[in-house]
Amino acid sequence: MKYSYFPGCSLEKNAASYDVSTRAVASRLGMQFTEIEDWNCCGATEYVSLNLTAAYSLIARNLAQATKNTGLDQVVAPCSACYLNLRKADKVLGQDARLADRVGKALAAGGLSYKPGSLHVRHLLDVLYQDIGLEALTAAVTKPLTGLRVAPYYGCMIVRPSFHNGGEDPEYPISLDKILKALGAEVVDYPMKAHCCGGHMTQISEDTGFEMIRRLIKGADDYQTDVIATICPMCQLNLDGFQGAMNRHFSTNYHIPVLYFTQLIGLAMGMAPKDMGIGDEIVSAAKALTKIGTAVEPEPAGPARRKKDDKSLPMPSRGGGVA
Amino acid sequence: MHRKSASNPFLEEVVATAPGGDALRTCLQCGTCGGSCPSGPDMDHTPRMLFAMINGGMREQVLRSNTPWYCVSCYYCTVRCPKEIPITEIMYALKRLAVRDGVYDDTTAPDFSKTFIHWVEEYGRSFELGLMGVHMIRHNPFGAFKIMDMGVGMVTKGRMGFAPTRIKALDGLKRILAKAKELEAQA
Amino acid sequence: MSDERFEPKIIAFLCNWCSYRAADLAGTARMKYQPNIRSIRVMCSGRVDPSFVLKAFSLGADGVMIAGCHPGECHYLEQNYKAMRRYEMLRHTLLAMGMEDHRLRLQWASAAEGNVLSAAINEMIEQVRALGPLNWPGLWSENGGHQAAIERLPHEHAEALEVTA
Amino acid sequence: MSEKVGVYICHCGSNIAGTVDVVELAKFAGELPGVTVSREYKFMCSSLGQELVAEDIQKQGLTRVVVGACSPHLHEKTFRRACATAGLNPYLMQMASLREQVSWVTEDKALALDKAKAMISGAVRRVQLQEELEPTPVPVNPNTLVVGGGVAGIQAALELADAGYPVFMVEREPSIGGHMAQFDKTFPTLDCSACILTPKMSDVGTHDKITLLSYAEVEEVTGFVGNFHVRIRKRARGVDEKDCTGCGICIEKCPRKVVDEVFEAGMGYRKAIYRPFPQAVPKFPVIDRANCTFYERGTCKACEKFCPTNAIKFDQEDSFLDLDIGNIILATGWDLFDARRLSQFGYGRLANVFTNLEFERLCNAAGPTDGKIVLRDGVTEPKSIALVHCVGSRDKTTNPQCSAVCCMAALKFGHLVMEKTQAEVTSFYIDIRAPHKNYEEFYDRLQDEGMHFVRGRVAEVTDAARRPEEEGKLIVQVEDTLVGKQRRLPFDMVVLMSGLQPRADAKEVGLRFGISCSMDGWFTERHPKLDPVATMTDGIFIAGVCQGPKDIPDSVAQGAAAASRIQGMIARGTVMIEPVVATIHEEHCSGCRICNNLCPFNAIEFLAEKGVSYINAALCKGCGTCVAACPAQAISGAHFNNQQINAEIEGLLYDAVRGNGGAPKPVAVPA
Repeated sequence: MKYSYFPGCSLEKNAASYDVSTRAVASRLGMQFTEIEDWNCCGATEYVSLNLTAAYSLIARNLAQATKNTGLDQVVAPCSACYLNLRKADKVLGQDARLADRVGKALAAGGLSYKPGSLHVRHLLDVLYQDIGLEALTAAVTKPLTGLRVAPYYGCMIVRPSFHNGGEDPEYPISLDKILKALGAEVVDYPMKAHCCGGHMTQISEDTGFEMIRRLIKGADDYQTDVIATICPMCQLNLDGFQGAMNRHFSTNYHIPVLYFTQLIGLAMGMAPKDMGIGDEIVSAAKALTKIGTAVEPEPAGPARRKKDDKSLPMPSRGGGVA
Repeated sequence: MHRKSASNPFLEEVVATAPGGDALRTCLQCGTCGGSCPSGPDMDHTPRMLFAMINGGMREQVLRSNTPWYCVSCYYCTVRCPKEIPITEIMYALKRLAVRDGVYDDTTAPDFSKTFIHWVEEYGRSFELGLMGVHMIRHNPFGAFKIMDMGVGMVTKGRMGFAPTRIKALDGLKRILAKAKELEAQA
Repeated sequence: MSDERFEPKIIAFLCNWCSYRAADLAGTARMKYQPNIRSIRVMCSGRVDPSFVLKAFSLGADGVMIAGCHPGECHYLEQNYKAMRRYEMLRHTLLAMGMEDHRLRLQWASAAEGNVLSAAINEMIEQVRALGPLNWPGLWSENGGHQAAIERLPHEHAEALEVTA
Repeated sequence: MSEKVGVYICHCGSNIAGTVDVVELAKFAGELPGVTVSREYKFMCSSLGQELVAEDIQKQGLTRVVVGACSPHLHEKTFRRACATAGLNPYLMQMASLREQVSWVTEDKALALDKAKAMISGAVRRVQLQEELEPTPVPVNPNTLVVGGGVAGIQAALELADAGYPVFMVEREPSIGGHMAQFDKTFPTLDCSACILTPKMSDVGTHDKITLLSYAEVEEVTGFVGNFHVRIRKRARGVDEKDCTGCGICIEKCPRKVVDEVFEAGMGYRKAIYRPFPQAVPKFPVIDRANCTFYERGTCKACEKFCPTNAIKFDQEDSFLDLDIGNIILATGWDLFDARRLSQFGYGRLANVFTNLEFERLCNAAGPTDGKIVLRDGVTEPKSIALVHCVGSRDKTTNPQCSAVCCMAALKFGHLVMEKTQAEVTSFYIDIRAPHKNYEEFYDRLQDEGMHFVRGRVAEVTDAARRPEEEGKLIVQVEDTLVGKQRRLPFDMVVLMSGLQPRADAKEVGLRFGISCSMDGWFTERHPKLDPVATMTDGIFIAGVCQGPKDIPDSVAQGAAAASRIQGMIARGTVMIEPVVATIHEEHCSGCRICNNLCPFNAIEFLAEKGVSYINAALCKGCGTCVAACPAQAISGAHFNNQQINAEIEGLLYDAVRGNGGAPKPVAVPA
């Protein structure tokens, strides 16, 4: 499977471990990534706050660049913000003729052009979940994460607004849960899995930013989480980088390492921790990772039989969707 | 099919500025947005209240509100809104109007956006260290101590560059953005 | 609307049970659509005799729409399938005779689909407006003359017979 | 042929006149060939408007009438009657839908007038070629089929039966009673739902005029008003209704317990052989084959062993019943919105989030907890309960409509909670809708009784605590819109007021009976204001929530209304059938038999001896497909013949430029 690859600024430096682990895992799973030539920043959520046309032109330049990878109409972005920006631009330019016209003229000024709809922008999680699939992933696992309690953390921008290709529930996504299960991890039914890390809030208002981080870390801690698995560099930066500052702000003492899901996939495939960029995290995952391999007693198969004196009312059937 | 409001040009301005903003006309003031917002408690008006104010034509108060600047783009309001109002987009639109007309009290957030974009426009890529450095010094010099360990960690672990990467076709990008701004100004 | 713009005249055959009621619904719901459509009520799309369509074109209609119930929802069980077959035959014949595509349209619309019908009407009007007035004799010669057309007919009909439901 | 045509343009108040220049239009019509009278009038459908037509027919000797007004589906009957009263054959009248197809859908007034002119000219051309027709009277079979045994269907059935007419009631479930049988109390009077419903149910069961077919479904409907033929599938109960005494021993002895997803809304258990509830009508149990040990493993047969009358029949098969029916009432009810679709409320994930239907069963003295309001653990009494309004209502992402009953049901719940427990109860609402008799008073009463109200649609229900006081609770996060602040309130129990939505199979059912659903899936009535129980298909009526969300009193009223409409038809004894049928002119028929296989109703037969085809008018439904197909044009479709339709085409294109690329040529007016 061949894809155009859009790393995004974060993966150059701050989230380099996400980049290396992504590339390693991808090649192991037989995916070919061709990096988009001379790509630029997607503008995050900042540019669109200042100038609509400029913001969309900035993004559209990347789409235009991507079309230079002839034959590749699938674009993969590991960063949720980049993914949403690219995906949204492609959609909005297809709908808003007036904006599309302005953006088209702007691109022309740089000798570029892009026809909305000609590319299919997807997030790495979605590609691994749908194109590779759980079977292939399970098959690739050599060193299952048995005993490691992992909280899947999706954040906002791949499940909302509902552009997600997998048609995931914007409130209660499950693809990452399933992937982590496939890796043999003990998946925490994490109620905060799709809540917000606060984005740039730490820079705008510490009270707000740190509170939003606290909710997520506490939520994970309440469920005895060993590791939080993220799919976005911004989320990782907030939960990992600011965890210490948050602890000081609320005089708490949480210590929950935050890894990229690709790092965990790599480990489960038997790749060396350092090749996965393990150790780059500020809150060290070393201690948690020692758990991998330690066996735990298997969960009882099927629901327990109903006792005579049991008065409890049956739970509603979970229906489709939820795992 | 809706009639443009003659009595409330501000409503029309907002609707025109936000892609899909027309849905704003159907707001039923249920508060799903205000209830969903993770930074809601720190906003001086909930989004719902802001929409009521837009409906009341209170341009100045709305643009000066910190509400849009506290939006973290989590899109919870957008997916939950029973009237399918693209609330996040409307927040972006309000920010653009406030910046364009220089009407905002809370200077931290707009400044952050500007600083961020400064690097992007000059190099084509963003630059955490520069961004956080400049921003911290401007707005929260003491805050730097709070996150010292992080900063150090980030640097020692090589997670933070000391100079942003410059893209090859930078002048091309600059031409694109210049043209874009020119067109935006006319729009 | 500017006076300069070409205002096509389109005849629509609406079946009594689905598409005419869709038009009623579009009205009750005040869904605006362009007024270039002029409708004729028939009991079923199966009633539409190809000669009606030819008559309309010959009298200066720029387009003709045949609207009926969705396949499988016909008030008369299956008569809209017959309409569909006639439409395919007729369409291919007209194409063969040099008429542009989009001037003849088959549209399914259930009684609940006022929105679908009005959208389809607007779309067709735009398409036909883009084509301009029907100039059949002109097209006849432009598009390769009748000899070529007649030679095309057999396989066009063969195609037409492979109806997709 | 020289006809005297009268044209009448209706203003419909401002509905038409507001967009179309009716005076100009009438003037235009007056100049059309054949038109002798042309008038515009404020309301043509008013008695004065109708008299206007009648008068002109008599005084001016009109031979044809054109009415430019609303859709013929609305008032064709009205104006045909007007003509008939004046002695003009009703089929010599033609309508042009100026309202639905012009004024309501067109913005540009000039273009609207153009379109209106074309439509009038089309009608004028057409009407001159229309022929006198006589509707054929057909007898109305006095049998009525009522589909659905909820309160609306029950009311309709009893009204008809008490009037002395035979009724067949078909119910999909093993017992009639519908949703109302699941409820504990009814708002605003708080009288016990079962106490007022079960007497009516047993009346249905024992009434000598009512044949009750429960655990059955309508498979096929053919025929037409007054003369439907209906095929009903009686699903195999596994119990012989002749022998069963309804003693219930089989149920007692059945070893297999299953979660009851239907009557107990998934809150309670029933046996594999069961009766939904004790007062079920009919009393006969059914075997749920999917969960019966015998059907799984071929052993057990406990029920059979203990049945005193050997009524258990494992080998029983579905049976079919063919009925002749005059009229049909659909009272198929509603489905509850699946709260799982809005996962922010945690239903199915958080144990103590309940739906309103589950809560009804909790409150119900005959329910799984004997009426005790407890948490999912079955023992703990909640100290605080949140009622979340508008779950799957007033929400474009799910159901846009207001479900009409939830606000009042929530108030009822509030009362029951305070009556049965010590719990505090809070309602989270967008607007409290209490529009009927004594409803607002009930709201006032609940405020007085101490129920709490927070104005705001709940954003999410979560178990993720932020502060110590939230630990172990369900937290309702909401904007208190009257304060303008976000609040998080901890509760022990959350009840989601799930909305009403159309039956999942409403579309297929509608199709089977030849009626349509609106865009949101409710059955479409003939007129939203003036004919809410009839449908576009004669002889098919609708009652209850299947037509749109409504409460019990409204459903009962609609059931009764549908019944009285039918009583009228039965009393009259005959209905007039449209004479719109096809006929073959033998002298032109070449006997090619192309038409023979075209007719899905087998109305066309080939007369071998004459070598021509023949159409049986009684079977012909008048679709006209054969007319269009006849290569010899030997078939003509009454009221839609080629000449009439061609004339209409000419009329509609009176102002068209011929597509010859040459100069405009006026269309020749038929002499």
